[in-house]
Amino acid sequence: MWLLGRRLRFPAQPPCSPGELRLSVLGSRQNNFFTSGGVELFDLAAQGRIDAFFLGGGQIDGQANINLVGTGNYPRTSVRWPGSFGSAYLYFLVPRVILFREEHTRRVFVPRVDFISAPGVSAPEVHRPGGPRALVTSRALFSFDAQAAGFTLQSVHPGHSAAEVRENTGFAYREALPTVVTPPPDRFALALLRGPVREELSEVYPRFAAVLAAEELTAEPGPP
Amino acid sequence: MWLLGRRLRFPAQPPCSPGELRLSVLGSRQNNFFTSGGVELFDLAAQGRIDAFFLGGGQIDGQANINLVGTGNYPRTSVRWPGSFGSAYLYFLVPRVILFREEHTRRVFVPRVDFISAPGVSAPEVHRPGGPRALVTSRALFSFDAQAAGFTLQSVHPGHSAAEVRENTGFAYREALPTVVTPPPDRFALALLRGPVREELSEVYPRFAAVLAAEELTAEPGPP
Amino acid sequence: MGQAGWQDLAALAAQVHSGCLLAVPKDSSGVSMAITREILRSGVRDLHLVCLPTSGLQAEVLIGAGAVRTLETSAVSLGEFGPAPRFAAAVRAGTIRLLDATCPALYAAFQAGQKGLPFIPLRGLIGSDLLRMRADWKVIDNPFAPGDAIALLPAIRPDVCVFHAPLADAEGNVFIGRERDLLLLAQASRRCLVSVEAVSKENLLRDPARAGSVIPAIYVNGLARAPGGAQPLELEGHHETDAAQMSAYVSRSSTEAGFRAFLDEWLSLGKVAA
Amino acid sequence: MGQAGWQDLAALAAQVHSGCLLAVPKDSSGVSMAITREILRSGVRDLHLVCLPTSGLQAEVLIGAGAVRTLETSAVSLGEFGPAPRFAAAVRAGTIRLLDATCPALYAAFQAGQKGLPFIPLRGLIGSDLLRMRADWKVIDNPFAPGDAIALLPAIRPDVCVFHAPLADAEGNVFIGRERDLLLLAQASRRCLVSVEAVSKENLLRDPARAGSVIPAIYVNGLARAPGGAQPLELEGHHETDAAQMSAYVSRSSTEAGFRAFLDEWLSLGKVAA
Repeated sequence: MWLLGRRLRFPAQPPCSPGELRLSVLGSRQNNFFTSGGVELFDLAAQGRIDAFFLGGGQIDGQANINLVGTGNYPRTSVRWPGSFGSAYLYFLVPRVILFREEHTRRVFVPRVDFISAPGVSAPEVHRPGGPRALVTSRALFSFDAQAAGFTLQSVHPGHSAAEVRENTGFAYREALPTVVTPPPDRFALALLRGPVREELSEVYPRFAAVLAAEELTAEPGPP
Repeated sequence: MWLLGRRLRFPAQPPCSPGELRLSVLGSRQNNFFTSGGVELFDLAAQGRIDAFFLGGGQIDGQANINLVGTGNYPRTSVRWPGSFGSAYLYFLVPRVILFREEHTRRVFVPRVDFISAPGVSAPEVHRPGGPRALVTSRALFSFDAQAAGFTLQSVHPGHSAAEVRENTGFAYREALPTVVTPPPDRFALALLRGPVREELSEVYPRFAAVLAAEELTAEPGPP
Repeated sequence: MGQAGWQDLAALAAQVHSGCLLAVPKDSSGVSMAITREILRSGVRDLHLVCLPTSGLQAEVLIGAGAVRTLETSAVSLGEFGPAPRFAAAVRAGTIRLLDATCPALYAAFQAGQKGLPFIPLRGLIGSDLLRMRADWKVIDNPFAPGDAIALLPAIRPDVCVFHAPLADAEGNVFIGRERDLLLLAQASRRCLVSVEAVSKENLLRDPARAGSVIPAIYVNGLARAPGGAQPLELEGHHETDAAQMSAYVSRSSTEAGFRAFLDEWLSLGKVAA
Repeated sequence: MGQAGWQDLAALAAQVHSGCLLAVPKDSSGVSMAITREILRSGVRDLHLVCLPTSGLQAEVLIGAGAVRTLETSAVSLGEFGPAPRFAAAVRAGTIRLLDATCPALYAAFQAGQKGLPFIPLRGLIGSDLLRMRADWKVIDNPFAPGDAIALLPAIRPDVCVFHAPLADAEGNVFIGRERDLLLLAQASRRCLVSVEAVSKENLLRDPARAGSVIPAIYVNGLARAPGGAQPLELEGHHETDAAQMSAYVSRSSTEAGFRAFLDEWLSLGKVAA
């Protein structure tokens, strides 16, 4: 269960496009403008026509290696997840990959993933125009520096602390000091997320969209 | 201007086929059962699904090398023909290639072609399930032996002689003795050629079909 | 219909032999659960199941029933309905051999099969454990740009592929709309078996609007009419995924016994309906 | 139409720059003679013209007008109308650089461009003078089967492609029927310029019959309505090749002066009609 957003980039703005940003939710039919089958997305990525996408991970380590396969000794992993999908490809080719994982615990953010579905950094002889730029969790936002092959804590979400993040993260990372609090979405962004975005999501992830709707009823919107 | 016929072969007879032989004339829309563009024919050939095709040549030599590019020094050939089309591919991959050239002269059948569009034989390290099996001209029929890398005169058409063939062929070949006369098509085959075959041809080669129709008026059908 | 290519589902399934390389599409492209049921009834074993590029319920029932020896896929997922229980159980038990891949690697390898190429290069992969575990994949130095490492994948040419499509004509041409993955399956595979919702009276290749979205009959070795043959999975333009059935499957198959009960029921239900 | 992507023919042609890699389809797939005329009017020079996989009249007029520096094709042919006179003359005079290829080599190299691959392997070629003359093609030993030599071709990613199609919608989606070569051109190229016979009021991607035969607007950088824009070449479902015009072309262009007279006439005729 992961989400992929992408912007198609052309040498010049495609004149037939209604707007500048094109976003697609994998699995959506309403937002499917492809006619060459499932391969088309991957071909576009290798051509450099996709700018960004979102990628989750069952485990993520401090070098931004991600594991979508399972925990324990491969192939007989004790917990088996679906599999690597297109990770060991899009992670290499799309310039801005945003890692996301809501659960921020030491079982997710590990010193070293049990299986590398896709590596966070590559040797110089590997064609890698893309890679991780950030990691978003329920507690914090990290940036990633490919040169240093490591994360930096950029901000902590309202109601959480740097110490809490440290305690729940199994890998080492740098901290930008003083600790910044993640700015909450403004009312416009929130209305967008709870309106059209949730609406579009519900086509492919109806249950997830329903959970979001239920949570909204018990949460207070806007900045604290 | 060359013609390509093919039979699609499957592990078993495709049950949806109306008959066993499938034939296509390149460029025909009526007989086009492809939906993947021009590449589909070539993909089928590499998969081993095509059994036979017909290939012409501006020059043909005794090793069955063919030249579709031109005479003289490439690239500034003094006579330039259209180009090599798919020859240096289908000639390698289709098991039974029938070479044809109506004009049987020393300017066509040369000791060595000026440009090898496609070689008649290949080294052992080259994947070559296919190649030439026969050569048909207005005077004679030759077979080709890939091991010996040479042609053998199999039969001479009615009204022609082995000596005439020798005089008009610029390359060396073997002769099967005594000289056999090519059996003319029987009345059934002739009716087929002058009926449905010419009819189908006229879609792609209307002028050639018209010439054939005109010749027929002055020729006597059937065996002499 | 009277055409040689039109058969019943059992006759199609009889063309899928034990030990063969069987290719199937992802859940949303048009999965033939109808032919899958007949395959399981036939008692086939030791399948090498290759998914273009993922699978879900179809891989679950084939694995759960013990018909799969090797699984080549980039994922097995039931989407929002939860983890795939029999797949996970077989992995834990070590009863299936895994060839974990990526989606683009499977597409590329099928395209190599479609083109009759022995192999095809592909970006990504290097530095992953996927590549480390795949003895059949190689890395070379790009001959056009030394110092550029690139993976090479051998072509995939399945013995047979099986899927479900909305429409076919009497001659065996199959309309697939935008589900181009089905054409790739048909062209890459040596044999192709298809169940369809409906039969067109017109030759689909003569319909200028539809002709470009047709799998020509030359690739189709067997066809059966099976309305609802993708259920409980979705079929674009026909029906959505049956969420109740999917949820029931997931909860029942969390145990081996529960799956067995489901399977017996599913196989016998099919028999009544056929 | 009011959409930014809809322009006049001259505005499309202005996006084809001197020295660029220009890709065009074979004569029967849908050649935009309408855009070609505007390209010649714009005075573009030094084109690297690459044909998928052959060309005819379009290559003739571009070469005859002196706009082509390099020609990459598997053939230039006017079919039954006879040899291509300006092509043959330019070859004799040595005024164009030739990159002779085969049809499957061009398809494969475009497919590599479409897939963003650096290169692709292909059968055939070895032992031909085509390969001997192409410094940009290589032969390697198949890493999966030592002792099996195979050619590798670098990808072709044209700067721009130009063609003519039967129908587009206001959003810029282009219907191509079975002419799948046009989709390959659009996807492999960095920019794509299209003239069309007609404009559909409906969004073509929402038409279940046609959607699978559509070039999505994401690949289309410029569109112009130009009924008859392929003439005198054929357009499937619309009109046949104009045999009288083709024969007249061949006889007039047997000399440089005759071709110049034809060209002046053709360019000015177009101006009146536009």
